[in-house]
Amino acid sequence: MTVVPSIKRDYITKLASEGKRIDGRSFNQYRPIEIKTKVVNKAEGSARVKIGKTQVLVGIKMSLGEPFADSPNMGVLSTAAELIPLASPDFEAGPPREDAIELARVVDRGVRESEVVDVEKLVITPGEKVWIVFIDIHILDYDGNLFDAASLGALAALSTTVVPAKRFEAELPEGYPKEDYPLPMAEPPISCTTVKINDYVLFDPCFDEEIIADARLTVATDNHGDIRAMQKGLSGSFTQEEIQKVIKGALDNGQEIRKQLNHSTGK
Amino acid sequence: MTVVPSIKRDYITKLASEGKRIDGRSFNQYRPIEIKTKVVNKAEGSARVKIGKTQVLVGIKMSLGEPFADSPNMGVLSTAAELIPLASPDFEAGPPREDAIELARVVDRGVRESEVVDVEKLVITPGEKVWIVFIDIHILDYDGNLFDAASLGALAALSTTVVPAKRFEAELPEGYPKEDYPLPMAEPPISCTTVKINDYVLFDPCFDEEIIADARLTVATDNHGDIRAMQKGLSGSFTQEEIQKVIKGALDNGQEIRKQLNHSTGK
Amino acid sequence: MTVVPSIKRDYITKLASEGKRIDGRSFNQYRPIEIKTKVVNKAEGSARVKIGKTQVLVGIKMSLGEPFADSPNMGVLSTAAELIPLASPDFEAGPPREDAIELARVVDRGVRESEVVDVEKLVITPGEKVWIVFIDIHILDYDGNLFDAASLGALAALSTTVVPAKRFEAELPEGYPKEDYPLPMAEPPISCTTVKINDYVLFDPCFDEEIIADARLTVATDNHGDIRAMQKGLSGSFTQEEIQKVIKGALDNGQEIRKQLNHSTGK
Amino acid sequence: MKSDIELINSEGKRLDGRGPEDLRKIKIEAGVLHRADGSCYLEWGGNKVLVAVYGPREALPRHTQNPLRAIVQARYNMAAFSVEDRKRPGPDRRSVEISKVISEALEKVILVEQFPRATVNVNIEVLDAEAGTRCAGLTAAGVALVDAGIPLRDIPVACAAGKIGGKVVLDLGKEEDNFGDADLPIAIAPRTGEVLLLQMDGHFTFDEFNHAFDLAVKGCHTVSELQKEAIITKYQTVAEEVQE
Amino acid sequence: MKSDIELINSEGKRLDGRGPEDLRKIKIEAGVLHRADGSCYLEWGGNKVLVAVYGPREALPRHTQNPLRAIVQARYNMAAFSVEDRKRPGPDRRSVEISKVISEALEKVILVEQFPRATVNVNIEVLDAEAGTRCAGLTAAGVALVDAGIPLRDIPVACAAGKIGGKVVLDLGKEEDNFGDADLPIAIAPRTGEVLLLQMDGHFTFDEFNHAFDLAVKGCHTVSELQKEAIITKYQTVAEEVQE
Amino acid sequence: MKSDIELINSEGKRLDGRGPEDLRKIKIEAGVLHRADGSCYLEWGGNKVLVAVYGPREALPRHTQNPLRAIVQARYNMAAFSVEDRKRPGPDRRSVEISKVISEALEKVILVEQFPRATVNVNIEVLDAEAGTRCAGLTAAGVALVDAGIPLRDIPVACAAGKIGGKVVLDLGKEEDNFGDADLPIAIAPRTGEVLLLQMDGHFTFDEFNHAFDLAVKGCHTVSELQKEAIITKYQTVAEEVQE
Repeated sequence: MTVVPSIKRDYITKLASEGKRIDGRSFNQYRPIEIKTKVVNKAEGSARVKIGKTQVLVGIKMSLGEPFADSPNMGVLSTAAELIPLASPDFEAGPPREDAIELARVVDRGVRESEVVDVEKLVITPGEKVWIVFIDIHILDYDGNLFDAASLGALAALSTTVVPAKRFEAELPEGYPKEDYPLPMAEPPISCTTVKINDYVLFDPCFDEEIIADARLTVATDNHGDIRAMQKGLSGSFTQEEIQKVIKGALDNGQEIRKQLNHSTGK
Repeated sequence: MTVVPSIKRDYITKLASEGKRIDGRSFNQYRPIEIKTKVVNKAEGSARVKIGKTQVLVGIKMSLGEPFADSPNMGVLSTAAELIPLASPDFEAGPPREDAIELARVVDRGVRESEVVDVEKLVITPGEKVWIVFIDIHILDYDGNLFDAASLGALAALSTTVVPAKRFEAELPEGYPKEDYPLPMAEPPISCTTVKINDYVLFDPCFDEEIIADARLTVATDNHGDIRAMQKGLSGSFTQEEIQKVIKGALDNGQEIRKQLNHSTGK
Repeated sequence: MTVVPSIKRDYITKLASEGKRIDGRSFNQYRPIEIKTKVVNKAEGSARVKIGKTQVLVGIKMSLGEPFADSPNMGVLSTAAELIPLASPDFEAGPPREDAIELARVVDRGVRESEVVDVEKLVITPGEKVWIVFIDIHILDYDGNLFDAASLGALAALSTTVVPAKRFEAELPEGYPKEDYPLPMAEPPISCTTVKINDYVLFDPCFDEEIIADARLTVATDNHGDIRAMQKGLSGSFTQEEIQKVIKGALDNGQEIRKQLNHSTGK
Repeated sequence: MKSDIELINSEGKRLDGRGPEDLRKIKIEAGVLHRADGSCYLEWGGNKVLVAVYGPREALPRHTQNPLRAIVQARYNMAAFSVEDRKRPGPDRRSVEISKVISEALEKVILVEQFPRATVNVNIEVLDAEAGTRCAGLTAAGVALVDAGIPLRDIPVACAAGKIGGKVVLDLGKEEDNFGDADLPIAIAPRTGEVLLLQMDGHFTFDEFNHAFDLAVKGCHTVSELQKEAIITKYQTVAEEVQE
Repeated sequence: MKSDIELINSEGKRLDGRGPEDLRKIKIEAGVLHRADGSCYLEWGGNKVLVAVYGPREALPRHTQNPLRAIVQARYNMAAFSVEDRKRPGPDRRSVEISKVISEALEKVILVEQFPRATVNVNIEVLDAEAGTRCAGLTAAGVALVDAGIPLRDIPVACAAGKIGGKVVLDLGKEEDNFGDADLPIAIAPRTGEVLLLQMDGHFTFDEFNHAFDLAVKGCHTVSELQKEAIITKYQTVAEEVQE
Repeated sequence: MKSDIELINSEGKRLDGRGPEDLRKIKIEAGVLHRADGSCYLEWGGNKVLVAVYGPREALPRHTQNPLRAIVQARYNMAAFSVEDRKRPGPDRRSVEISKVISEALEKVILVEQFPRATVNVNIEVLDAEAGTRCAGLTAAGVALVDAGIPLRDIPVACAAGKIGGKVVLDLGKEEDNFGDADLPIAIAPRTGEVLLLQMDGHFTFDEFNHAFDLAVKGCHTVSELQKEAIITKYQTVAEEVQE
């Protein structure tokens, strides 16, 4: 357990000192990204995202329910992630652990705080009946950088989600549209993740880079160049300069990824 | 753990090669069956079934509740089995494991799919209020063949169940009977279980036969000679000829057991 | 694990044979008690109780809910205790174990059976809406005798609880007071705990006495000198004479502690 | 909870016709199960309990072992159908507490020092519940321990006394438990009178407590005789079977 | 549950246009995942399943090890979004039972004696569910096991037959499963015809059962060919990549 | 969530009277518990937190041990009564995430290499919650670690900055947290300025972020002085007690 990572670590840092990465990328470069939407039928929306060999499937289900007591004028978003044993020999069956919980909560905040889904438009009867949007993240193949793959998957799945008004016809009040319609969405912020190994900061870490990383930083930026969410992880630290460098790299990569997302969701 | 079963296995297969079983029965023969109903007071129906030294107690409780959304015109059946540590040194306290879950689900399907309980007659107000029937299976003493003992116990307990309309008087609508009445029941299918050890197929396995068995097959048949449910278990296989032999034996044994069940429930 | 307690045991019993205890107290004597109420803001009532170095914080929250089906004319009391790992290196995170459950249930019965909270006055609409009183016991520092510290904390917290009628204004029916008012309380019984070590009976055991004790006996007495609750614990036994001696000591200590409780809650 | 029901009348007659010092009807049968090392079926008024004892055997997982003596793990469990409204299967807070106080009571009479690193498991299943199940369960456990051949200092036995309509009586029934003034279940080792289990709820004066305590001890001794009869009956049956 | 829908018309045509002995459309792809030792993606009518195999590797925790052979742990799981109304994540009683019967079926064909103390993990994820997911999952598991290079006696394969509108048919679709008369999913080892998995619900006469059983076996053999094609396609692709 | 409340007025005055760069009132007390190896009680505005540190001691169960260094297990827990509507006891997803990021932040400053196979447990109990509990908890944990004598590279300290009514301010209060535009809690090692914890929600321009970040770092340094005072006060008290 401890010998192999240590050898890998030496190799990866040696490469980094020469400005190189194990798969030939530059420090700021992403692996190829592939986004495919509407990949399952029963879901109201779905997307499969590949970043390199990492593969994530996100499905959206909607149902009717009560709003939270402290937000009667908002629909409900609920995000769950499962690190199912399908995706990695290290993932175990059972209730989600802290890694899966952090992943789900970061994706959730990315969607919620950025107000990409207009939750006020999900209200049917204030304080009584609203749409609940379930975002379920399935990790299918794990080769690093789940944060970006899961966020991107969630955004792509939401962007193609159709509100199943017809299926819930009987439970909807008079005057409410009974035909399915697209989920109202705003321009999404894009999440970009880096890891720090020694003093090198690498975007879109692959599995081998991730397991030896000292620290992790995720930054979500919008199409105005503003910052919408950040999350630092692992027990290493960042300096202020490094943080600023990560933000700038996130803005650049975010623009490219946003184009690809919009293209794949037909926007 | 592995030596004793292996010695037992040799002994049991040697006997089987001479057409014999450790307790002197023939391959198709059941141990003595004893069925006693109304054994506990608080339950709406109950039965204690002994097959040889195996002993099972089934209690039925009823309450009012909502039907499932996809079957507004049906009452609800709910079957639970507990392999309580009372019955065997190998059973452990805690949530039901896969063995207990398979047992409960096979008994449940036996009751549900055979339509022995007329769930449509358990509706009080369609889509709103129905009778819920809880079938709780308690294993008291474990000497093999829990499937048949539990099924038989469930049928005997249901057959003597009295709908507690009087106790729920206040919650029942006008016009609904307020006096207790027998749970409406159809002719029950009878479940018969075999195990396969090498190429020998033995009905009603005792504990020693069960723990060395290669495969298990349960067949439920009705009084018309039709097949109502089947479940194969364990990692051994059956040939088509063996399956047909099991069905025929299940029909024969089923007739006898049905007589005894009807006798004990006064039908 | 087994050597240290055995040495402590020898030392403590030797002292006891001379009529002494490790901290210089007499057999019937309590350590200094400190009661401070209103120690947290969000709770409807709260108290921090110290008995020697043992420290317990009890917080009361109230909300509206349905009464139990079998007591439509009573509010609901719910007591929970957590032996959080903050208080002792031996306490573990996770669901409450049997020690925490026994503690919560003994405190709960002390409050419930003594009718110190007038639950009939907690009814808003009989059978439909009542006040629910949550008593949450947090052990902060563990140096023995949690039973008395927790009971006393619960009583002190309840005695200073203010019913949050204003916060729940919107959910209260017309005519019901909309201003906050003190929780209606009767004179509380006081819980006194002893342990038996060999043939010595010691009140208010500290940690070192508690871990080597043979048996434990808690007696709650009221201001009329009557007995309101008892609970024996651990695998040792008591004689009838010892039980009577404990009751008498509990009456004496109870009077003193009651004075201090009333003083600290301004009654 | 108070009620208008007169639980005991001026002649000292109780709702079910018993006098103040009468026990409900008790029936005890030892050795009723095949797999268990020892077992007992007991009816006490409307209560029906079944107890199976396993052990002494190695305590597992190992970190639960005590190197100096056996641990005693009683598990009190109510069947889902043993009460008016179905109980969810599995332990609740009440059954965890009762399991704990029964375990502690039994530990005192079992010669645990003879079996280091072992466990004795006592499984108490309540099949029908009607006031007094912990006393019924502990009493049946005593018989099942003997049936299992576990070395005991004494056969533990339990009984409750209480107060209804202001009067101290033996062995509360269901209505008496719900609407009475106080309940005092105890368990003792009958040869020495040592108190193994004691709980009390309600309201007793000091004198009432002493009266109730004496009554409960007397009840324990009566039940103790029934335990012994059940054990003798079992051995006689076995002896006859062997002779046949 | 009965319905007024005519599931099969007098010409033997079913709701989706199939004849009585027609399978739904099946698509199988081997080796679709990077981390897994073996994998398979399978579409069967509206069902979509993904299977990843890990192993043989040391079984952990150790007390789960069998000193004589490998254990086989299949885990059948439905994605929350695979059904009309969102399913709560995590195992329910249905998935526990299906995991058990699939594990038992696979154990028969894996050469478990070659890997004492090891485990073979078979993770079956149902991404879209539309009647027949256990047959789809077991069939995909067979391919994924081959892809993982696990030594097998035979490639297990599954298919169901059933009864709708009184007629025996192959491979029930969604409406047919909900409103049909009987369902008989089986899995076999195709070379010997041994039955590895068999469940049945509903109502068959003895003759109907035999008819349905034969039909299901026939279905298994058809699906078995598709499994082999998928495996060959995978190896050809790999071989081509190596040559390039 | 937007609101009509004016969180900061044109003179830069906030709802509770603070200016944009003012901290809420902070009170820190070290060494408040008897059993814990180190402890700290901290009030920060309306927040009240209590921290107990245990360790370094052997990590159990053994498979959690790291042969090269100590593991750090922070457990952030909110008391049921610490919030307006009672919180169910036990960890929820929010507290699991906060426990994780605090554990990671503390691990950086503890000299974990000195204690292979050990664990350091940091129990953070929130008794009253009013915006900023993770900063309050981490700050108190820093003091409790010193009180426990755990070797540290630096005393970790936390503080948040945010944006309300379009303006960047220090240390959001309750209303500001609920209705503000952005929140940026950070933790640093004050001697080097290394960032140990960083989370951000809401909406910042690049310049606003830099402003907020600088403000939060400044806040950390102010709080760091209060930590040191609390530690000195504790040692003086201990020294005086020893001299007496």
